[in-house]
Parts: sequence; structure tokens; C-alpha cells
Amino acid sequence: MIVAERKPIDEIIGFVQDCKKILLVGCNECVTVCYAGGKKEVGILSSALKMAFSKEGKNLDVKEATLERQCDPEYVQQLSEYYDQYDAIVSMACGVGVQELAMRYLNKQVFPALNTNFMGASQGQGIWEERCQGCGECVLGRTGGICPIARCAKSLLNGPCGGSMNGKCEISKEVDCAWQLIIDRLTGLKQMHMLEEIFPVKDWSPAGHGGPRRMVREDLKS
Amino acid sequence: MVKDKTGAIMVVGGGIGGIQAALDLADSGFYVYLVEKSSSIGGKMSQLDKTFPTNDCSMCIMSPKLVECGKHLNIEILTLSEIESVTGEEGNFHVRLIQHPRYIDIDKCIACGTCAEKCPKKVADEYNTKLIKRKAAYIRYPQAVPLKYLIDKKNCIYFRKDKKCRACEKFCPAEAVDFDQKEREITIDVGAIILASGFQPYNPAISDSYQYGRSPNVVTSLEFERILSASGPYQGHLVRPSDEREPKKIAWLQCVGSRNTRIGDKGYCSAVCCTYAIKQAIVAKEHSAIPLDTAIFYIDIRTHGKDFEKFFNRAREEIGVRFEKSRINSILPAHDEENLEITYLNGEGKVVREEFDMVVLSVGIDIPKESIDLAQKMGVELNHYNFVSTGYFDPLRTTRPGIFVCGAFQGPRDIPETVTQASGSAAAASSLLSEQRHTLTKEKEYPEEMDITGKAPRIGIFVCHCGTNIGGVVDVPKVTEYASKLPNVVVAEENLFTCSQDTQVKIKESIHERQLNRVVVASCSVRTHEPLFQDTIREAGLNPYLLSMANIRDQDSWVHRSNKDSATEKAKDLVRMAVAGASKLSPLYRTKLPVTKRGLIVGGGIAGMTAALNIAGQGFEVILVEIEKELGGFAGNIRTTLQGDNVRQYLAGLIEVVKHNEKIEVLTETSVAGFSGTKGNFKTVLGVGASMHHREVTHGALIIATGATEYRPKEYLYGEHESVRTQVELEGMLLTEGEKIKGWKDVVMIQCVGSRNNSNPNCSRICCQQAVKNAIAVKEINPDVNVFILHRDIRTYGFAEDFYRQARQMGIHFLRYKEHEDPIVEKAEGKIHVTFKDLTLGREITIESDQVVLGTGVVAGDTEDLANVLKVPLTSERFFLEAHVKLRPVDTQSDGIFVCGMAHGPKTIDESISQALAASARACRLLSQDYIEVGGIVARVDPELCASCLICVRACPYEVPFINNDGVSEIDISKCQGCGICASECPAKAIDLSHFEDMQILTQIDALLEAS
Amino acid sequence: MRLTYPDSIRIIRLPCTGKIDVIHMMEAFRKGADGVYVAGCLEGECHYLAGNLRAKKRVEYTRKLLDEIGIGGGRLEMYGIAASDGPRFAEVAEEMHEKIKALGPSPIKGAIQKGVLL
Amino acid sequence: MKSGSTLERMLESGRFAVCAEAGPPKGSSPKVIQKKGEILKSCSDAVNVTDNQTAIVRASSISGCVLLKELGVEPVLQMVVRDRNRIGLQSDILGAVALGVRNVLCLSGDHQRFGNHPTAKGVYDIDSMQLIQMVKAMRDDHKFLNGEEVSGDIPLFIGAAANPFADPFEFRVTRLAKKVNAGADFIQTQGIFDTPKFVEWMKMVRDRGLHEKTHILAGLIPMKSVGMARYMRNNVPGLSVPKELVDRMADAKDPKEEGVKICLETIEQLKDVEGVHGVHIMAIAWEDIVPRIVEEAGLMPRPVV
Repeated sequence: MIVAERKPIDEIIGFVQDCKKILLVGCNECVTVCYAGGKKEVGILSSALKMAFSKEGKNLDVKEATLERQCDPEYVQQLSEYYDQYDAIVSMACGVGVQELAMRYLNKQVFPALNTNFMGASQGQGIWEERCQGCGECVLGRTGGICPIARCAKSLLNGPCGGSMNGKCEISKEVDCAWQLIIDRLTGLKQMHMLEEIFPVKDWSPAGHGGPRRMVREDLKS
Repeated sequence: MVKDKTGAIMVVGGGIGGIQAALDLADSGFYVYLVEKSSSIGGKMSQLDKTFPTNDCSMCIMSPKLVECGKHLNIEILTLSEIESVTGEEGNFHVRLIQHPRYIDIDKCIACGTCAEKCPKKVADEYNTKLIKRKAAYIRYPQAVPLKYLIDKKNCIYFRKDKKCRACEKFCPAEAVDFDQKEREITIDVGAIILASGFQPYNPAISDSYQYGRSPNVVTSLEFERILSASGPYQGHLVRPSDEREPKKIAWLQCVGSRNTRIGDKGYCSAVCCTYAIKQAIVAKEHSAIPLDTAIFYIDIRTHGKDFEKFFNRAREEIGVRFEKSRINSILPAHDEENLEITYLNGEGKVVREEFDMVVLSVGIDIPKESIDLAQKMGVELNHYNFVSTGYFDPLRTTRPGIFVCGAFQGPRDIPETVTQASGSAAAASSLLSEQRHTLTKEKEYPEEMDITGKAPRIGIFVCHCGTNIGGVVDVPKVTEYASKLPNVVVAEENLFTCSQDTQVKIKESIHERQLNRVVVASCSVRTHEPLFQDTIREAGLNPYLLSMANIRDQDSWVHRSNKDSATEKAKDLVRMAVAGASKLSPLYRTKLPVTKRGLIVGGGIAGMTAALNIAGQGFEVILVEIEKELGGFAGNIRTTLQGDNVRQYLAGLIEVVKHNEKIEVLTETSVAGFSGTKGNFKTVLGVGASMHHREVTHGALIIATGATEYRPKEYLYGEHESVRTQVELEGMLLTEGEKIKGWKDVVMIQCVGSRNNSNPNCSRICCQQAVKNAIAVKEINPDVNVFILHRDIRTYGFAEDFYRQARQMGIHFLRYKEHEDPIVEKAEGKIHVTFKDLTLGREITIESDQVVLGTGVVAGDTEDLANVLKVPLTSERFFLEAHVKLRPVDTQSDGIFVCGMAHGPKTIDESISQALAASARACRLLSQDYIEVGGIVARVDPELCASCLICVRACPYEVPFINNDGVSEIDISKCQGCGICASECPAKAIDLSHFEDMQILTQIDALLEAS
Repeated sequence: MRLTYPDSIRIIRLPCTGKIDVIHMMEAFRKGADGVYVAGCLEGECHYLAGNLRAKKRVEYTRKLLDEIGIGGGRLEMYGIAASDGPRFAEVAEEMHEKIKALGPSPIKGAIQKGVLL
Repeated sequence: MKSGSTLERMLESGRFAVCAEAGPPKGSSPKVIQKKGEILKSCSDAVNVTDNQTAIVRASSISGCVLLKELGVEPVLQMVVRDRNRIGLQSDILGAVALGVRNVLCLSGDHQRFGNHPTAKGVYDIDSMQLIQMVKAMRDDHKFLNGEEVSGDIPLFIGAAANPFADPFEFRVTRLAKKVNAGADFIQTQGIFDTPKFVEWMKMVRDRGLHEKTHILAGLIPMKSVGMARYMRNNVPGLSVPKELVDRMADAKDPKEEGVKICLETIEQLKDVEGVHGVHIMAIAWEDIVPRIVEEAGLMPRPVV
């Protein structure tokens, strides 16, 4: 899932300080699951913003709405009936959702309430870790199912650097050395020979370095 | 013609044992008379501050049981009552009781406390071990059940001085004082009787050597409990009685009134004092603002209970409680007359004088004179220490058929053992009267509920004066007037006592006449009164969840007496909040699920078989599953008990009876392969027979009785040298190889093999008794043999202490070795050398022995698979974990699954039998219901909103939510406990806890703050 | 002798502190409460096993949020009180009352009285 | 000869080589490098110029190499893949060769988080292994990474780093083998304090015959103080400083002397290890001790090849 977290309230207040009425839009997908922008968080942020405003002797009217997904136009369209009554839209979705709202409602300012962090997995309640960088050319088949691009601080493809110590990355004792994980796993699978070969230089163009990515499935297109 | 048995049971004694027995019986379809000689139930446990080994607050864990007992439709509590005689026989007893007057009408008393407040007479408070005073009009303790005051005739001025005073009568707002009450004789017919009259703490004043009664700073352990208690004489501040200063040094003296045949023939070990002294030392250190030195003077530390050894280790290793293995020479007042000087021999054999600020006497369990008289009146025999005499294999049955016993009157017991025996005795009594189940119990019928869907709220509010309790502080008419103008309110009335019978009638009339569909009562606590008012509106055809209460007494008039105006304003706030909340209430329904009236027992040892027979005896089918080819379990290795009972004969008989019982289906070579369902309706997949063919069985309850195994030693040349054996192996030799034993000159027994060490920190409980038993047996076969028992503490708790004494008198040597310095066992031409450091002599000793016998511990069997399948937790030593160490000792955390015998922890056969009966009682309590009600206040998921995020699945402490086949969260209402944790974690706001929905809470917040 | 505590306290009942939600605490402040405290079982003694531990974390989170918007997290507290410990309950009420008195009225309150919110 | 550099000639002739290290300044003055060059000139065969070491911005490695060259000191150009993508790296290789650089050491580089610009974006377009391969292809096949022709020669002696003390230990030799296969002509190791572990590693190196395919220069870091010893033991990832050495430094009356002594003892032990073809002395901010160490280790005078 996409993992995000709420921006500091001050920053959000900064966006909407001149507004009287805002539309606060949550998303019931990834950001709900990672506790950043679901219906619950929309309620909390709404309460916090209203409170911050009234502390300053101002009134803020907040309309709360949580869409099934902000990354599909049909859902985004659901706001069309009433969005115009508000001075601005604040999105509690990932960066994708913010942009979808912005592109659909051209005459309204759309502000992000979240910082979109990474694509990751939940490691138990309240802990998420990065797992994928969407490089467009998956190497996991050669690395024991553990991604050195997303999980090695230097994205090394040919084994651990000299900073790997006790299974941890040189950048922090909290971070596992991805290569240690790869080696442990391949050793367990008796597939260490896969690492003997030199991994060639990677094509980064599908990773976004070739410009914004777009995918078309002709068979599905209408 | 045989007369029908009576479906009622009398429980004598309202301590924790009596309460548990009463609840189990009443919940299983029997009408219970709970007879208590004092003014309220609760017994000794109500006086304790904390309970070992978890240091839970005693009153906190007990009070729900008190309340449950107090309001149970089928438990009649007879306080201030004593048994005069018991005639008749098993199945049909006639009991004659005397009930002493309370001088306060129990139906009128509203427990406001005015009588106590106005009473001018102060007397020593027994509940607080006379450390402070109470009034002659009083209540034993604030949580007492029944919560009704009484007048202590002995001290009351009215009774002592020609009917003067009458202050209580004058001020009582409920007109409840009645000086004319007389002693009442009651005759009750019951089918069985359970004796649960408990114990009294040993009175150390009998001996003058303890300075008890002379120095105020020498206190008994029960007095010390009160000192520690937040509700005690010093509000929980640890001070000593003489000057109320914080002590810096406290000594505990163990075995006061225990293990001593000289003073008052207390030859038994009281079994609980070591662990409670450790608890008190830990709690005292926690309470103390200054560093506190705590020293426990002991003979042997006997922490043989489940996880108690860890508690002991924590006390000495982490918390720094000092343990002095020493007999005290003397205890004398120190120079300042307040401190005490203890003279003792220290570990090195030197005489030490040490001053303490305070001394706590760890007094033992004693049987009071009244209990001895009671036994005599009932025709029940006592043993040589005046405890009730029972058979080893039938430990809860007295000598008079139909009369059972549990708890400390049967032998020294701690709380979980008492609770276990209480349930066990209930099982035994239920089995006796099973045909009479539900013949005398009451059940309430209610009219059909009104449908309120789509109807606007019509709220009636009843504001209570509670005599002057509320009315004396809060301006009730003003509050009522205010309430009448609140939105949706159609009726607002004030009542002198809203809880009185006539007001209930009034409320019902209002509901009918004004078509009320919500009711608000502004009075006292939901905890005590919600059931009453819920019942009232139910009788008028309203769903009970359409009631809302505002507590304007406990939360207002009682606590803000000095400012009547602000108390009135606060009452308005609370009423406004309750009315707003009420308008959002909706009816909740409970679903009835039929119960599968069959038990499944896993494990065919003595515990499993005992439970099976009792369940069958109570009239239910049982499937008994055993993994081995034969029934019998671990007991098959045992010849006799320490007391000399023939285990083999008993076991053979038991197996025969079980096999021929038509309600029991025995499946050997069978194991559990799968498990699902909820209490009342489980489905278990069994792998049956050598071919392991799968068979699915349905049942309403499950008992785990899978036992444990003997530790297989890796140490002391075991398996390498033929003359190194375990105690179990030695026991096997006693019958067949007597000649060989006659040839032995020196035998060394080593204790704590595989117990009380790093890999198994717990005490295995039974090995000391086993060693004493076999040592005596060896000595009887070969009187010339020298038997040396090398131990760390001899733990012959309870009456087993007699045999320890006998062994010493027979010349068996008990030598103490040091922890972490285990004896060394070496081969040496034809002999085995055992070398160890003797702690008493302080030097190394080598014994040349013919035979080394290892007291091997008890270790859990392969419990993990079963625990996984059943989803019940294990302890770190892989024994099954009970739901609550103290008060739910045979329940697991999963409703409907119970545990007994060695699967729960090491124990002797009689203890396993008691526990098996207890597990059966708990299981039959469930099986005796025709259906179980589920639902009510539970969490519900809106599948439309659910994001399937798993957060509820992870957050629920009971592992109830799961993602269903539709890919959304689902909560099984039969398992939900209603805590609301999931609802408050759900990031999609898809879960709400009914009756505490977000909208309902936020409405209350809004209403409360709207005036600010 | 019954205990007393300050009359500024109003109680909202929940089945377990595990039911307290961030939004409940936030809304109480938004509607003008000067202080809020959550009174639960002692740690390790939760009737529902872990509710008070969850509550404690939510209280900590809400405190940070209140700090962020300038209400002050110090106005929100969590206490563990044994069910039988009346004196402690009164002590906590007194402590909280004094604390809030020292902090003064909530900055929201003035704004509400000006009628902005209603 | 692949490059004709002094270092290559020294190693190919089977002599025991001595390398040293010079870090460029956080400033534009040429004097810092020049001063270090003067000190190291006579006691070493080649001097590494670090590339923004520990991710702290300093004058470029290429500029340092040129300054050394002007003094007659043979430089080794260190290149890390942290700050430049394949375009920048290839471009700098071309330029370095043009300026007369003949040795290059291919490295990953310390992560930017450790440096003075921790918020920088790390490039890591290719890794150190691929850098070795890329330089070798430029030199031997005259090909850029994209397959296009490189005009002119790229006479570079290609080095790589190896850390025998990092984890996972067993994989370290495999990784060395990969570097050798990729084209590493010489290897400079991480600073050695734990000699037994290094010896064990070297045995694994020999078991795979790697010592015959590449030249291994053992890394040495002279310790100046007990504080430095402790810091390296506790804080530097990939360094293994045994507690005994820290204790020796702590107990010593003159810690600097003790540091030199430890360094000399280590060199003495390393000389006898089969497959060790030289030492690489990294006297961080203590360049003036290098002449003495080389002298007392009996490695003076430096032969001329």
C-alpha cells in the first residue's frame, strides 16, 4: 500500500487560513489503512482545524467527505454537487488523490494534508516499512525476493557495501541490511550461486527517470 | 415410596469459597441459600489488600463476584445467620437456622450512611482488625453485599442504656431503623449442603514469646494487610501503629501457629504464609517512600504454587527482599520500647541481634471454635487438627453423605485452591441432585417489547431525592423543573426514593400513560441500580437499553456537599447530558443460541476421568479422548500416596466405572485435529484410532486434562549408572525388589532435579512429598539403611508436614544444599559418591551411596499443538494458562474451555480430583443452560465502510474480528466482550460499539458543554 | 466520612477506557472543556486486558495534537485508578482541578463566549 | 602494462607496495594537498586522493590528483558512485586520464546521511562493481557503457576496496571475487586491527586463488588516541577494533607511541601473509607519521621501478 502521514497542522492551517468553508476529503484506500486519511482521521483533522480557528476568534466550516478512492474519476466526481460551496478543498489522500481533485476541480485550490511517504507493508500495528520503489523492472527474481533497490540505502545490486555490520545497515542500527537479508534467504534456499554473477547496470528509465510513466492496456481500453 | 430430592442447596459461609459455590450452583439450575454469620458476604478475602503472585487488588477482583451474588435471582443470602441443626438425609435435609436481628430493615435501608454518621458510639472496627474505630451503626466495608447497615447491639447505646439515644432512628431518611427486631428461627429444606466456613487467622497472643499484644508494632499479617490497604486505617500509607511513622525496617516471622506441635497442636503447614509474606514485603517496599529493609525469617520457603517460585525469585533478586533462613531465638522490645530486637542465628551460625521498627507475624490458618461446633451440629467428622475429614480420592465429601466441604475448612488453602474446591463441591452436589435441576429456580417473564422504530423520542425523567442524600444538597425540585423543559422530555417527576417499590410502579404507569419510549433516572450509580431500573422498564414493555442514568448522588451531592448551588448546577448538567444521550438510544437485542449439551474432555488420566464421571453424573453426555492406548495417565506410575492410599486399586476401579458409564464415550489413541465454534456450540475434529480417521463431534464445553510428564534428567549420571534412578522408578521397585533394597546401606535422594533452575524456574510441588513417601517406605523395608535427602527447601505443605516430621523421627537425614551449587555425583568402585556443600554445617560433605534417587520435576507435555488448535494461551513453562490466577482458576481465556489436573500445573492426585470436579462444574454450568444469550453491548461492523485494514483484527484483545469471505471485517457477537477497543481504533469508522456509539458519546459531550 | 472533590468535574461513562477515541477528547475541547482526563484501571489490571494501554497511547497522541494547535496538551491527562480506590479518585480530581486552574480557561472558551462557534 | 602507473609497475614486479592517503580540504587552497604530498612523497609509491570522504564536501578528487602529480607524487583517483550518475562518472574518467591520472579506485562511498549534507539526494545510478566493469570496458574495449566507442586510450590501473570485517563474513570473499572478475587490478582493504580475522579472510581469498588474480594491499589506520580507538570500535560501521587494542591505548602512557607500535606490529604480521602485496596506510589527519611508520617497518627506501 501507499504509506503516508499527516502534515503538521500548522502547515495545513497555513494553506487554509483565509478560508471560511473548506471541503476536507478522505480516502478509504491505502491512507485509511495506514491511519493517515481515512474517515477517522478526517474527523480528527476537522475538529483540530475548527478548534485552531475558533482559538483565533475565527470560524471555519468544514465539510467532511471520505471517498472510496481519490484515484478514480468516478469517485472524485461525487464531490461535484457541492464542492463549489467551499473556498478550498483539502485532500487527505496520497499525492495521487490530491492531483486528481486538482485536475477535476480546476477553479478550486486543492491542498494536501498528507505527506506521501512510500510503498510499503505493515509490520504490525503502527509500523510500516518501505518495500518497493516502483522501478519498473523487477529484480526480485534474482535477489531472493528482497528488494535491494528499495531496501538497500545505496540501492546496490552486487552485494553489501563495507558498512554492513551485524545484519544492520551503516546508516542506522534500526535498519536491516537488505543484502544480509538477501544472503540469508538465498543461503537458506541454497541459491547463493545466483549472487556470483555480476548484476549488470540497471535501466532506470522505467523507474521514472525516463519521464512520467504511463501505462496503456489496449485490450482494456474502451 | 422414595421421596424426591430437593433442588436447593445450602452453602454455609459467605467468603470467596461460598460465593463461588453459590454462583456455580445457581447458574446451573439450583436454588441456593447462602448462609453467612456476619452482616455481609466477602469473608477474609475482602480484608486483603493485594493478592499473590500477581499483586492484583483484592477488592477490585472480588467485588464483581459480590455484586453478582447479591443480585442473583436464585441466590438467597441469609446474613447474621447460624445453623442450629441439620436433620434428614442426603437429598432431603431440613436445616434449622437462627437469624440474628440487624435492627435495620433490609428492604428499607438505602445505604446512605446517615445512621453511622449520627451514631455517637465508637467501637473497635473488626474489619480493620481493630486498628481504628467504627460506629455502633455501621457497615462492614463500603463494597459490602448486601449493602445494608446494621446496629451492633453489644455496643449500641439504645440497648445498653435504657432505650436512650435513638439518633440513628431519628435521622434515618428511610425509616429503616427498627429496634424491635427479634431473633428469627428459619427452617429450610435443601438437597445438599456445602461447608465453606473458612478459617480464622491464628491468634499469636496464645504464646507470649512474640510480644504480640504487648508491643503495638508487632502485628499479625492480616493486620498488616489492613495497614497496606488504601481503604484501611492509614489510607494505604505504610506506617506503624505506635507512632504512625514510616518504618525503615520490617521483619516477617514465618510459621507462627504452623509447623509447631508444641503450641496448640498446629503440626500442619498453613501453606499460604510464605507467599503472602513475600507479597507483603514487595507491596510494603512499593508503598514506602523511604528505602525499606524487609527481612523474612523462615524455616523453609514454600512457594509451591503455580508461578509462585518466580514471585519468590523476583522478590529476592529484583526487589531486594531479604530472606533469613533462621529460627528466631527471641524477640524483645528494644531500648526505645517501640522498636523490636530480634536475636537469631544467621546463615553462618553466628548469633545476631537486629533491631526492627515493626514485626509482622505470618500467622497460620486456624479453625475457629464456631466451626468445630458447627461440624458437630451437622454431624460431620473432623481430623486431628479439627479440619473436616475427607477421603483422599474424594476430597470434597464429608463423612455425612450429602454434605460437602471446600476451602480452608478442608485444609490450608490459598484463594485459587479454595475457588477450585468451591466449584468442585458445587459439581459434587449438582451430581447428587441432577434430576432436580431447575425445579426450584425462578425465572422472570416480561411482556412483549414495544416497537419504537420511527417514533420520536418521548422521554420520562425521574429525579431522586434519595432521602436527604441528594435532596439535602441538590435542589431537586429545581432540577426537575429544569429537566421538564429539556428537548423530548414529556414527563419529569421527583421521588423520595426512586428505587423504592412504589416508584417502580409509578414509572411503569408513566410509561404506559404518556407513551414514553426512553427513561432517564437521575439518582445514583449504574453499577448498583441500572439492573433494577432496566428491569422496571422491561416490565413495562420497553427494551432495557432504552434507559439512561445520571448519577447525581455519588458524582454530585455526596462529593460537593459544601456548595449546594453549584451541586444543583452540576445536577442540571448531568441531567441534560443524560437526556440528550437518551434521545439517541436504540433498543438492543440479544440472540439466543441453543447449547449442545455434551462435554468433550481431552486427556484420560485421573483428572479427565473424574471430570467425565461428574459431567455424566450431572446428566450430560461426555466424549473422553485419550491419546494413549489405555486410560490412566501419569497416575499409572504411582503405587500409593504419601498418606498410604492405594492408587493402583483406585485407578483400576475408576477406569472400570468410566468405561461402563453409558453417558461416557471413551476414544483412545485419539487426538484433536481441528476446532471451531463458540461456547455452547463447539465443533471438534478428532483423529481417532491408529488409523487416525477423522470424526467430527459437536459439544458445548471442552475440558483440557492432558496432564504433564516427568522431567527426564540429563544430570547426575542418570541413564549412565544403573544405581541412579528417579523417585518414580524407585517407587516401582518398592513392591517387587524388596530384597535388593534390603541390601542398601546408604541412599541419597536429590531434590529439585529439573525444577527451580534456569530452564524451569518453578517448583514442581509434588517431589518433596514423593521423596518423604519413598524414604519412609525404604526405611520400612530396610530399617538400617541411611537415607539422606538433599534439598533446597522441604515443601511438605498442609498435612503432609506430619509425614516430614515422621520421616525425621525415623532418622531420615534432611540436608540442605546451596542453590546454584548442585551436588556432584561421581562413579567410584561399586559406589556412587555424592558431594555437596551442606548449608547448615557450612562445609563440603561426600556421601558414599549405594543408590541415588532423583526427585525429578514435572514438566508440561506437548501442549503447544493443542494450545494452537484451541487458541488458548500457555504459560512460559507451557502449562495451560487460566483466565484469572485467583478467581477463574479452571477457566481459560476462551469461554467454554476449561483446564484441570497437571495440564494446569504440577499437583497431587487429590488436588487434581478437586480441580477436575471444578472444571466439570464450570462446564456443566454452561451445559445446563438451554440456550446462551449473545449480543447486547457488542461491536458491530458496517461492511460498506470497512476498508479491510486488519486493524480491528490486530487490536482486539480477544481475537474476535476476522476478515470474512466478503473481504470485510466481521465480529462474532457471541465472542465479543464489548470493550470497544476495535471501534476506537477503526480508521474507517466502520465499527461502532452499540450503546456507546460515537454519535451517542459526542451527543453527551455536546449537551454537557453547550452551556459553557 | 465521605470524600469530596471539586465540583468542576463532570463524568462521561465508557465501558472501558479502550473505547475513548481521539475525536471524543478533541470535541470536548472544541466545545469548550478546560481540561479532560481519562480515568482507567491500573496498568495491567484492565478488565478487558489491554483497553487502558490503548487509551494511554491515544491520550498521548491527542496531547501532541492539542500542543500543535495551541490548546496545550497539558490540559489532557490519563490516570490509572484502582476500582476500589475512592481516595485516589478524589485525589486525582483535586490534582486535575488544580492543574487546570493554574493553566486558566481554555483559549477556546473565550472564543466560544464571543459566539463564534454557536 | 594496463596503465604503466608506478603502482602497477611496483606490484607487477612483485615488490611490497606502500600506499598512503591524502584528503582534499573543505576549501580552495592547494596548499593542504601539496603539504601532504611533500610528506608522503618519499615514503610511498602512490597516494589516494579521497572523493568527498564520509560524504563531506571537499575539493574534488581530480583536482587533488593533479596537484600531487605536479609535485611528482603518483596519485590514485578515488571515485564514489554516490554523487554522479554514469554520465558524470565517465566524463570525469576521460578528464582524469587527460590530466595524467593513471590509477583509479572504485567505491560505493559513505552514505550521504553521514556527511555535512545529510538531506542530499543520493545518486547510486550504478554500484561500485558496475563502476569497475565500466572503467575496464572503457580501457580494454574502448567502449562507453552504452556501447559507443571511446576515442583515445584509457590507461587506468583499476582498484577496488574490500572490507574483510563487515558482515556477512562468508560473503565477503565472494564479493571480492566478483570485483576481481569485474576487473579490479588491485584491492585496498579496510583498516586492519583484528589481524586474526584478516588472516582467516586471506586464507579464504587464497582458497579461491584470488591472490593470484589481483594485488591485495592491506589497509592500516594508525591510532592517535584512545578516543579515536573507541570511536572506531563503537561508531564506524565496518571496522573491527578488538577491545584489547582499545585497552592498550587506554593504558598507554603515550597513546601516540602505542598507536605507532600497534601499527608496526600489524605490518610485521601482514608481511608474512601469503597474498598480501603491500600496505595502504590511512593516517587520517596525521600524515606526518607515515614516513616514520614506513621507515620503522623496514620498508625504506622505496624502490624505484
